[in-house]
Amino acid sequence: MSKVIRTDIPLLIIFFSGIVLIASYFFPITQLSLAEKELSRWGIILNAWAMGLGATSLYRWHVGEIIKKTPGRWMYSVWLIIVMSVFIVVGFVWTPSHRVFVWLGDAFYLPIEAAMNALLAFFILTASHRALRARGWEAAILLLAACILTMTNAPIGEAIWGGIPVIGKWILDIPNTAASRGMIICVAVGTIALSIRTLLGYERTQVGVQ
Amino acid sequence: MGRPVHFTTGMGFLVHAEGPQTVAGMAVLGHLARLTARMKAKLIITIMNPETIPMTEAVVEAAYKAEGKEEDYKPTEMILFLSSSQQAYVSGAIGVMHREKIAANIMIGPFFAETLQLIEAAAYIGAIQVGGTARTMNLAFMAAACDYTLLGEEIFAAGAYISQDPVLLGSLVGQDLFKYLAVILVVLGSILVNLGSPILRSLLRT
Amino acid sequence: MNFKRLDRRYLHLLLIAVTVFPLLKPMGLPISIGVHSRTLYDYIQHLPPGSVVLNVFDWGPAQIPDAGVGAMAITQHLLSLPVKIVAFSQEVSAVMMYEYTMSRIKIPPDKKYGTDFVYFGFIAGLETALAAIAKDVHATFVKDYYGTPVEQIPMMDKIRTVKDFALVVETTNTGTHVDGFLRQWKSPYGTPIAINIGAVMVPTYLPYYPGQVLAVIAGARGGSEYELLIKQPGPGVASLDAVSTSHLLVIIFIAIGNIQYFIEKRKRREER
Amino acid sequence: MADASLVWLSAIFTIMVLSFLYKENPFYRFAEYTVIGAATGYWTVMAAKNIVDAGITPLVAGSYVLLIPAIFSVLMFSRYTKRYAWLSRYSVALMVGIGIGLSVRTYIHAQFTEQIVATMLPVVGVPWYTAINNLISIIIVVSTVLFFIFTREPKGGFKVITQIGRIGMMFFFGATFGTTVTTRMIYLIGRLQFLLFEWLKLSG
Repeated sequence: MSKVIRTDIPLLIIFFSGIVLIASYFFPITQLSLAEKELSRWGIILNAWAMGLGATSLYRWHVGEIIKKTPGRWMYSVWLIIVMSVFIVVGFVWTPSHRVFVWLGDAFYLPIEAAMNALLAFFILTASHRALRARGWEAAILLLAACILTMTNAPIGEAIWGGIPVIGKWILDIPNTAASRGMIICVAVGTIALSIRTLLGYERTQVGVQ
Repeated sequence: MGRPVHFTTGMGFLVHAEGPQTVAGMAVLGHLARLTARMKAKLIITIMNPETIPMTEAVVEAAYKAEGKEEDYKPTEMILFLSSSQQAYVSGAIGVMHREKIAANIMIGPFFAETLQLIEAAAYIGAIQVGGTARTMNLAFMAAACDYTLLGEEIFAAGAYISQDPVLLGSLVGQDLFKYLAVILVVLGSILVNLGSPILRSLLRT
Repeated sequence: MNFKRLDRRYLHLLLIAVTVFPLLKPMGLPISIGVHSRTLYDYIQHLPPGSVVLNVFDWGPAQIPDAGVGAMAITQHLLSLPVKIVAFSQEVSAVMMYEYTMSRIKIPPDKKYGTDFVYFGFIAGLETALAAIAKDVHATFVKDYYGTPVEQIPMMDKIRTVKDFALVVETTNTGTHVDGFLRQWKSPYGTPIAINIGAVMVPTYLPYYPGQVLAVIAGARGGSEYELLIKQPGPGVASLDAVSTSHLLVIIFIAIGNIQYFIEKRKRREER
Repeated sequence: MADASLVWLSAIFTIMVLSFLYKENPFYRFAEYTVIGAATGYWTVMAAKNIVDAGITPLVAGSYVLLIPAIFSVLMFSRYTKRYAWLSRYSVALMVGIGIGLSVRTYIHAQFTEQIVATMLPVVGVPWYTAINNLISIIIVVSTVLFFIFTREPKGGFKVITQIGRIGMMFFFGATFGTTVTTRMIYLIGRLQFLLFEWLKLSG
């Protein structure tokens, strides 16, 4: 009994929800497309509730930090909980499109996220210095393509030599596109195969069965 | 106890067209968690997408149970949801890597712009890195910097290889058949197009 | 100098220096026009008068210097022609980018909100919503961004289904948005889709050209080309000098890394 | 759009984050914890809006079938109890099922057949350079696909083919690396433009 409710039912849920969505794509039956619409809506709802799970986890973790008085970190946890709570209270009391909430987002969320994105520029500089080395001839091709494309995207590349953007465009259009297509085809095969294995219950790790 | 192992599925979508990549990552995590349970090594999983929290917990718990090490399974210390904002997650994950001085960094799933930063941070600490994603555009960084990289489709086969389950291995043959089919279609279609007949093209388009 | 032990902080400082300098003192390196920008420009230029273009704002503040450049230039171009613009967003954070764009471009005096262009704000549901819009525009675009019901917007009277749109311009840095339009609009109805995306997404979407997409406008570079095409050089063109210098720095450091690598390799061989 | 307080706050946070380049410091950590709290709060509110719009409003209006996802969602939280933790498998299963359904639908068409069709290229009756390029494209696509064959050892002629696939992929990796450099630099330039021109009001 315990196996049925703990393992078999979850596997059946995977099977039916997946099959309905796939079948509705191939067979234009009204009932199926209605079921598909319904399931997509459920997906949005589940996803939204998961966010609540995330918020609770984060809240639990940081309250723990504060209780333990983790040196050097707990005061930041206090601040984090304040910021999070202000957002949630404002968003719940007014609406997310209310100007106070929008202002909060503009002031405390977006600039930091954008600045952290800018840090990536420094990361890629050190990464290209460290990782792009002609260790063998294959790595040399990678290196060469990376350099040419870097210069293609910058006007100075063209100023140095008119051929750079021509070669860069060729790399992008021919070998890059072709290899990308080959990989996309294989990824599609792999995705579909894994999906079928999961639907049929062969891959069951994700429901917690070893 | 030595230095810990860090695992992440990156963006970790589940209710999404890229969901199967997360499932593929979980298959690897299941195996990894059994190994860390057996060897009493510390395992840390950082999460960006809250959708994967219950799944990750179920997978790791089952693995520790299977190894008879239930008492070592501590979800609040092992499974850390950091943030659903990409950059905030990354800076949190880098913080975890630095504090815990991780020995290995394993990243399998749908990866986006976080790839480069995570790899750079782990390289700075000197961790062994295994990367794999079917999001081809972030594969370049893994290929250039990881010790082992699973390229695209290979992540979907990883679980089957590790499990050595005959049915799963058998399905890899099926995967190969479809790839041969793709090759045949490309070659045949190109020949037909050159002979002036786009029949295969229009047939596949419908 | 031993670059291996070189503190990475100097590297960081150097990068800031080479980017700030050309921003303050532009050098004005020449920019050539690529085929994608040219294709989209010509296509828009030759749209029959009265055509409707769906201009999708799916970019956030991080994209202002990247895909945003193209979004502003293309919107400016559309406004200068006798076509109608319907705009909306699939991302919450993109809503403010509409206002950002409209407050920075020149709206010709004869163009009026509601008769020539309209914005429907954030529409939830991603791909599901796109499929719904294709079938019935009014059912999904119930009210515009300012709360006016769609029936009271004069230009929307004749815009009912996907068939009424002559072109989609999607500006984003997220593949999901593009895929949604390709699957729900391009595949079933054949609506031309032009994508204007951050440079990082370009290799991923080039395979879809020319079959599935009309053009791929590549981030700041593509946007700057478009600025030049409409003869209004703006922030994109201004940033390209800094792009040049920072890219040159990357190349120099790759070269240094490799020289170091070969010197070390030779040393190791000699020691043996 | 931007009032002075926003510009100042943005500038201060930007500098706090960039201070990480010198070393990890309390200012950076303050900004980091701020964005984690803000992002989680922001997305929780958005999620709540989605729950209300997609789940509760139609439910109240009589769409009782929405009780099902509501129950599955609540089951997710069973992980906080030790005894009923297994119940969350049900919600995981539903999410996996929907994800797989969405995925198979999209991959079969847009990723599998469309890419195959796009590779059926003409080699005769086109200018010679197009012919060569098309031929190269077909060869690389085919050899990349064959590179991923699991059941055949790369030996002899087959090894040569997979080698070609590898070369193609190296071009792809290089190209992505190169374009990524551009995007990352542009982000930085964007922030610097903001600091220089909108905050300090210098002129370029």
